Amino acid sequence: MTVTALLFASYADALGREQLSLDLPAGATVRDALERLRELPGGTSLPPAPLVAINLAYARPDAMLSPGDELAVIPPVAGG
Amino acid sequence: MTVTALLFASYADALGREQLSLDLPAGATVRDALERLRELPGGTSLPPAPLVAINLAYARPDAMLSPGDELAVIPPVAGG
Amino acid sequence: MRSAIVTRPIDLQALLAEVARHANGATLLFVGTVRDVNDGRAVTGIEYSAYGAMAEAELGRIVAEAAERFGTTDIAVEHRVGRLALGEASVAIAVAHPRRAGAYELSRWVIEELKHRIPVWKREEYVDGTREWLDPTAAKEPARP
Amino acid sequence: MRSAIVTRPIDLQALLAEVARHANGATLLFVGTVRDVNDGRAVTGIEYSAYGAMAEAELGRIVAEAAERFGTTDIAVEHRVGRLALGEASVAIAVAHPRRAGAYELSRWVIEELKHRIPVWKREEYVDGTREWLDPTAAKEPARP
Repeated sequence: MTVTALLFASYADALGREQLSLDLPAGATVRDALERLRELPGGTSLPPAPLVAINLAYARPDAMLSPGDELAVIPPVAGG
Repeated sequence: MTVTALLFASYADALGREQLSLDLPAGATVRDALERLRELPGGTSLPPAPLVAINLAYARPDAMLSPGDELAVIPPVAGG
Repeated sequence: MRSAIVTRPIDLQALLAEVARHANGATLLFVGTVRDVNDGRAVTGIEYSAYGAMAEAELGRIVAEAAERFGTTDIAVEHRVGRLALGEASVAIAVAHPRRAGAYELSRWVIEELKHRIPVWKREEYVDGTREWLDPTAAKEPARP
Repeated sequence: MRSAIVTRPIDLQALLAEVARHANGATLLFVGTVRDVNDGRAVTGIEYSAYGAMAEAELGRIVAEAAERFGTTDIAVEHRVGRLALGEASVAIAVAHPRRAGAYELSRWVIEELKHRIPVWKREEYVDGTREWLDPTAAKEPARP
């Protein structure tokens, strides 16, 4: 299946991109997707357990992904 | 000596006036002035120990008055 | 810092401008307005009256104490007197502080002191045409139906 | 109630008007502004960036939760993104409540949730021309001279 990964702020700087497609086996979790991102150039600078969101809502690392999901990897937030 | 007494809101309504002069003996206190006010028509509706101010600052019932002082008898405040 | 008893509508934008400084990260504006109901009675307006000279003096003392206590002079307060219609602002407190925690504590401190200390009274006017001086120290009457 | 991520200056007067109702006795406006110093470094501006769609969604969830928790829908929030100069408002929260205690608690609750939950990041720009993403979870560096 294919999911869209989004990167922001310092994470986007580290990996040099803001968006990419990931091909993952059926049943893959957030954790699996993060492992794949860590293999990319600059990917080792992602922390062990970053905040993530699936389809605009925060999700846990063991959440299962579905085809077409939007998975966002979220640096420490600093709004306000 | 003469002091000016000021009445406000419900106290002014009760005594039918907002300002009057009181002739008091030298050394008179706030408490003495209040006794004098209670003898006036409507004066019995003043509470036993109302808030008072001398010359724009809150004062205690045993504070001594001086000639020319402005003594204000202050109903429960309700600003804001 | 500045405080005043006024007889005209309060200009909120102007109060905010008075406390704006680049060292501040948080600005808080409190506005007290005339409510349409109090203790279950329908209110049509409020007449605010004050011992003007002392209210100005006491408000100035509160603001000076707040400045010392919270370490900022970015405080502007106005209390309006006279007859106010529903929804009109009777009091506005603008404060600014480097940090939001300081702004909230400062703002709350000023409104509580103001409510307890400044010689201002209000006479509420009710739909039945009667009016009454409010006494916050009086025991509440039983709730009306 | 209403919340939005915006790219234009926040109109504070408009936010206040949105929460005005005659049932309310207390209105509180919180404004977060860009400070000229952070952790001892002179700041010249901040670039706010957001995961826009999620920031809108999360802000909407915060406001809905606040409405339920505090029993009022008189809440209007805007967070601005893009490059902001010193003193400009990055966030404004207008709330109104029958009583002042409720207004203060509600306002504070919304800003704390917002700071912890909405996916917004800021890159500070310093007088020396450098710029840096802020990480509120990072250990503070030792104070600079």
